[in-house]
Amino acid sequence: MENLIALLVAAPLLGAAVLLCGGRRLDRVGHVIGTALAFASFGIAVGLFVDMLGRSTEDRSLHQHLFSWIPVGGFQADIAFQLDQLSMTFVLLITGVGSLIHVYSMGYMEHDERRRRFFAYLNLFLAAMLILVIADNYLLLYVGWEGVGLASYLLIGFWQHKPSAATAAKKAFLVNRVGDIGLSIAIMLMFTTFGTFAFGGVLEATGETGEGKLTAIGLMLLLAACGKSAQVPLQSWLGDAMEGPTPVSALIHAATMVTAGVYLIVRSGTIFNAAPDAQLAVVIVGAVTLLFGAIVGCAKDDIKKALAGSTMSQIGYMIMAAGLGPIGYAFAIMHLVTHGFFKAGLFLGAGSVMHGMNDEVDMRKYGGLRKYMPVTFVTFGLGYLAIIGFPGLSGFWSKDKIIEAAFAYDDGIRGWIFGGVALLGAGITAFYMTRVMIMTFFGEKRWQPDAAGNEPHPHESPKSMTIPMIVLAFGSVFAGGLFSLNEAFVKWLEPVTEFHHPHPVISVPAITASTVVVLLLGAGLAYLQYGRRPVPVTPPKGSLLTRAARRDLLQDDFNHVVLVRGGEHLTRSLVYVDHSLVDGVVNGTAAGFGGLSGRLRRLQNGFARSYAVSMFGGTAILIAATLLMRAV
Amino acid sequence: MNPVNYLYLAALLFSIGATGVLIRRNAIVLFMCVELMLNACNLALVAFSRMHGNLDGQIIAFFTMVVAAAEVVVGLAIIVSLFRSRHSASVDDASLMKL
Amino acid sequence: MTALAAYTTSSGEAFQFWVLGTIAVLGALGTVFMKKTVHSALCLAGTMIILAVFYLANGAYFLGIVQIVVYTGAIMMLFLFVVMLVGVTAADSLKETIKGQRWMAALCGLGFAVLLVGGIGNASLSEATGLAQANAGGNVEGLASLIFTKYVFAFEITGALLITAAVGAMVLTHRERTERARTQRELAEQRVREGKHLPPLPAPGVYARHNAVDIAGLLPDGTPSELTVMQTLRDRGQIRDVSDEALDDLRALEQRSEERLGRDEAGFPRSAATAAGAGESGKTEGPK
Amino acid sequence: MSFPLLTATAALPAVGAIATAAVPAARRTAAKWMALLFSLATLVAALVVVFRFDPDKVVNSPADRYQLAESHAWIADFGVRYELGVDGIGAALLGLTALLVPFVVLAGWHDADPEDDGKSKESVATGRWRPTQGFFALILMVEAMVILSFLATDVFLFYILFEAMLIPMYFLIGGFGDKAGAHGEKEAATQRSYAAVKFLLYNLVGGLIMLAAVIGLYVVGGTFSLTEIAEARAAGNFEMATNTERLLFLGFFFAFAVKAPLWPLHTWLPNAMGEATAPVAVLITAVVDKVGTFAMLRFCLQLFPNASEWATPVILALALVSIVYGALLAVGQRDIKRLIAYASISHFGFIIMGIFAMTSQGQSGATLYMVNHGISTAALMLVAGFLITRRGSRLIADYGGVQKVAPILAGTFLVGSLATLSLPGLAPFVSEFLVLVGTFARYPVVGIIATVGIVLGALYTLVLYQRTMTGPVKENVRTMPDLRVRELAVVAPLIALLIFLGVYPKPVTDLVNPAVDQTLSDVQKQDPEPEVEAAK
Repeated sequence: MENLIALLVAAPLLGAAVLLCGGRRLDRVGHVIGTALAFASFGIAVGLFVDMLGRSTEDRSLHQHLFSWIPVGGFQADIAFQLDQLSMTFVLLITGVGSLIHVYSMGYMEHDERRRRFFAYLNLFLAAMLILVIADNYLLLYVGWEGVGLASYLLIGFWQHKPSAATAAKKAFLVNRVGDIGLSIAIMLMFTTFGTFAFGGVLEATGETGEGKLTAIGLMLLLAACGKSAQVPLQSWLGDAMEGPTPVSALIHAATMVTAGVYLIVRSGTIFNAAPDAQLAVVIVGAVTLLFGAIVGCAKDDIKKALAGSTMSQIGYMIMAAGLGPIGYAFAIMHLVTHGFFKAGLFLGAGSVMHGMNDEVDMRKYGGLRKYMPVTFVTFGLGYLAIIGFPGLSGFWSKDKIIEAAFAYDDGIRGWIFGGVALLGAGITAFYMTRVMIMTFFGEKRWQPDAAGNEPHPHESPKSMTIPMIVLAFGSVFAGGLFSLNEAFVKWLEPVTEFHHPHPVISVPAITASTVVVLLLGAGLAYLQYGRRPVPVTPPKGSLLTRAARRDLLQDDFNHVVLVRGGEHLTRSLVYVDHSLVDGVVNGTAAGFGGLSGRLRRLQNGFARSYAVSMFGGTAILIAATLLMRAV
Repeated sequence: MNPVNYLYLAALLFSIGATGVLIRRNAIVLFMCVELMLNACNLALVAFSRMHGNLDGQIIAFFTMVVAAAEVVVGLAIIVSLFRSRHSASVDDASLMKL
Repeated sequence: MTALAAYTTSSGEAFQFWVLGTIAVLGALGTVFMKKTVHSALCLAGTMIILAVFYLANGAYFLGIVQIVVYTGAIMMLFLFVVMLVGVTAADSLKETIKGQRWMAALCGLGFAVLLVGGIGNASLSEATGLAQANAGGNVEGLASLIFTKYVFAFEITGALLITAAVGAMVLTHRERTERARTQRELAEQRVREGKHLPPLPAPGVYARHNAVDIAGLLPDGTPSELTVMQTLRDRGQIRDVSDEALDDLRALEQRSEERLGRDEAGFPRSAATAAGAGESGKTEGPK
Repeated sequence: MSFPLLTATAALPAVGAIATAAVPAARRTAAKWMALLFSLATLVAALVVVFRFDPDKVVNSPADRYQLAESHAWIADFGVRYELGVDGIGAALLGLTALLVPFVVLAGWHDADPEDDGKSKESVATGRWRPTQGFFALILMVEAMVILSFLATDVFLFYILFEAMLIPMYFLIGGFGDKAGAHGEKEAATQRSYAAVKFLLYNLVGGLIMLAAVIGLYVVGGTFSLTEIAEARAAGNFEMATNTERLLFLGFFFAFAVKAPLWPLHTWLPNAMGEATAPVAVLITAVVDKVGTFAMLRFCLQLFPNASEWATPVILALALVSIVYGALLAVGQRDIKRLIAYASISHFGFIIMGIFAMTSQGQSGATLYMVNHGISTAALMLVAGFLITRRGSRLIADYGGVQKVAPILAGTFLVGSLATLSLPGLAPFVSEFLVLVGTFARYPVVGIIATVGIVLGALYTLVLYQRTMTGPVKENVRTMPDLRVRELAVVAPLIALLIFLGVYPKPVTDLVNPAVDQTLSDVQKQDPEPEVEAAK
């Protein structure tokens, strides 16, 4: 059975290769091939899942060793896969949602002449993401890690003719690279500390080294996670990444890739468990990000950017949970899965809206769309309810648990702080999601004819797009509940990420109640602001915070001033230095010799007699020298 | 008196000849100065042969004379043809060594 | 004879050395500083002869003779020939053209001399063996035995060198005649074509008082004619001016005839001729 | 006396050069084909060598370290011998060289066609004007010398080749410059000659200093032969005074540092690569410069182990500067080829860092890096060359939106860029990571600083790609044709190789590892134990 694991990756990889190398003759069937292979991968995943369920808890972890990759001295990297419950969860999520989004894209990208390429990239992404989650050592994980980065680069910049898209793609890749430094340093540290970087080896050897090393490794892993999962301070790329086609935003920048950071931290749980400081850092980053993203989400008028902000903050929740240790890992993953469902659903809904609105993204130009696109409205609405954690829906189950765990961080002030933050986040989430909902589907229509004069005619999207949305909607409604039936999900993951029951500082029911209250408050506020009075088409000036939030809380400006400008000056001055200083020294020497020889050649006046004089003088000097030598 | 004086004389003559070579521009006079130097050497050789009491010095002086004769013959011939080509016997006119 | 070139030097030789040596040095200086080539050559010849004497004094009898015969006799003559070819008067101006050359040369020469003298000075060559025993069998025989035994190869090579030199000199100086010599007829025709002075040139030295070739013949009006003197002398400007003395002789002759005939003729156009001769005289000059 | 395989391998291209040069002027195409055939034959020979070479042969005496050895007396009076032999590192680089040259030839197919100005035309008619023959002959000549220098185990022989390969390179740079000069034909010509002279002078100075060191080595050791020196050292009768060893080491290292440009001796490379045609630029950076880094491994470390250790801190610092500095300057360039040149400087920094990290990972990584950098730079540079010849300009600003009109070109360019930024899955990643790990294992700080290069690498490559390939289509780009078959035949194999070596580098590592361990034992170094093992 474990021999099938490689096939998981092979199928989409094959698809990417075929579609890229196939050339134009595949243009017509390309999307079909891509989708078929995605589904093939999904099928294999399901098969493996069923097989895994059939096994006893102990030997559920499958292992497949393909070949030795980089053998140099003590440095032994293998191409080997490991499929345990954690990986399985991801595989199912990735292949499942991935396949759905392939289907959706068939409709969404129908009129794009580079559709074949798009599907090739999607397959490439699937392959890379699968490698990431089923790798059995950190180096192979790194391959997948960068692979998804590449896929995301290609897909964000898919419409390369738009400079904004190209820039956004580049930015995403670069910021991710900064994170990758963390991952690579972490791997090097593991190698120098444990002599291996395979999950198993690290797991065993963790106990045998000091906490300092482990903290360092943990922080480096956290840096990597920040880059990939758009956590503060490396979150700036996610907003721009929305330049990509919407299915991409749904798959990569909502459901799967951006959650890789969470996977990394959970996967390295043993290290973090042994390094409390690192864990604290993780929790802080998560907490900060979840507020940050939420605030940004409140201010954006671009529907996708608003959703991006919410993604950021939801991942903040997961990271926070992952930082909480054994009490949080399982919930982090659970929220990750449910979030995968409803956020993908939301994005697909947004895509459907844009599809109907001539790719208009400004929510202030929407309004009252529920009449025009009912299916989208319903699915989007369900996703909305799920994400704000409406009791009974998926979001509620997962997020509520995280909040509990946050309160259970310790029985001191920190527990209160983190719990409070989580709670507050829930409220803000409710606020901005309600805002999005109202601005998009309620109120009266606010769209006008665009510059070209053609007024958008909102209409429901084709089946190929609505079906995936419906499926995802189901997921976002029931998944959470299913997982929480006598803690099925937690039990399922426990062998990998051991699980301790959280003991919050206040009783669980109280937390649940307060959560509900808070989200109602948020939703109510949003209703008061956007539901009661009409939404202005041109955004009001807004408070200082609002304006800052519209600009991603000035993070980009900071980057621009400090990094971009500074970098430009640095390089420019260095170019100057290289040309005038480093090169100048050499050229100067050359010039000096030139001048000297120019002077010397004056002596060569061509008169034999003056040459004779020099000869004669030379002889004289020689004699003098010999005499002196004799004298001394 | 000491036969070394001959050597002093030879040195003196040699230096005078050399200076002449450097100063004069007329090729013929130049040659004469060269001859003067050669003769000075001969004198020295002869004196040496007297001091060492063997004839090798004289032999070498003899050869010097012969070579000098040959040299003069060729040299003068060169001067003549030079004079024909450019109506002057000044060596500075032949300052073609400059690039 | 063997007394000479002993390891010590007689006072006579010392005297000879100091006198002749001084002259030799003067001669050398003359060679360098004389303005005219001929004079340089003569000074050099003198120096060489003195050197020959010194050779003899040093017991190099053969060399002494050779020095006189070959050097002074042959080589110096060769020099004089070349001087003649190039032109006796071709004296080069002693003003230096290359900047600083003269000073440099003087400095080097002086320094060189000092160094040589100093070198010889501390070479500590006080005692001399003398050639008495080497010259026992006669100087020439001694040389011969060495030349034909020890130095035979050098000797042979020298011979080869001499031959090469001779051939080389011939090659260098020989000029191939490129065009056919023109016959008299052709020359005459050319003269006619150019239409100047058809008849042969007038002979020099008219008024057969003296028959030197360097005297220009006088034209009927008493003015000397350049044409009558040979080309070479003309080029060198060595035409003796005869106009005045010729006229003086004429005047003296007339006086005597007057005395003899006892009559005086005033109307003879003498003064004019005199004036003309005087006018001519400035133009020509004779060798001093 | 078996068949002199190594000599034959090196002789093939030399013969090819002569044959190509002999082709009459009118038959230009024939010359091209001849060059191609000979380079392919060389490739075959090189492969034979690589397969005949047995990496796992046990080394009992220094003599059996170099296999397929040949040794003949050459200049007996100075103990100079014609000694060839191949070890793992040499074999890998031999393979690289022999592999790249056919692509260089193929890529430069039209670079040396005489322009259609009157002069060359009439002289083509009269058959005096034969640049094409010269171009390809010179390329083969360079190949021959480089191969021989990879095989030479006699210091003096190596020195001679090390210097001699400057001559053909000089003519290749100065004589066949990029027709797409920066501003105007005349300007380009002066730029070219400047670049060529600069290249020559830099390397000559290095060579002269090295010559002094070579002679010094002979004075000290009494022989030029690596094996003899190794045997003497093994027998314990090869002692050098510390200062002597250090001076000699510096003499050698200086020359190699110029050749494999190490900051601050690098400034010749951008000029040379900028002015030369793309294939020649590949020849410079992917083939000739490798001799420098290779020689550091073979000569500096083997001959002067103690001095190498003594100099390591400084060299590592310089390497770090090269890495960061080269990358930063690459970001600042306006000229595509100069940008790639500075990127190469940064990469050479990595290679040198790996060599002097004195760990098996570092040195295997460095050797692997030489190979991979050769391939990746070749891919990127050649595609860039195709791009430049299409548009006739080297300035990045003149391009934009190429991927719209020439998607395949853009795609290959992207792959090349990704290889240059060492994306996992492509070959350079393996080597770069090995170098980083190897360095980190011994000098953690250095390793961490070097990782900055990862980000900067991504920066300059992606900036280049974005500015040239994406965005709205520029006017003069609109009619740009996509890659032709010949060009695709050049690029596709390189890309395939990049992917293959990225996924399965084992063949190369197996080839290299034993040799590297040998080198490490020369400098008496072991890999640092992982902390956990050390604790036990």
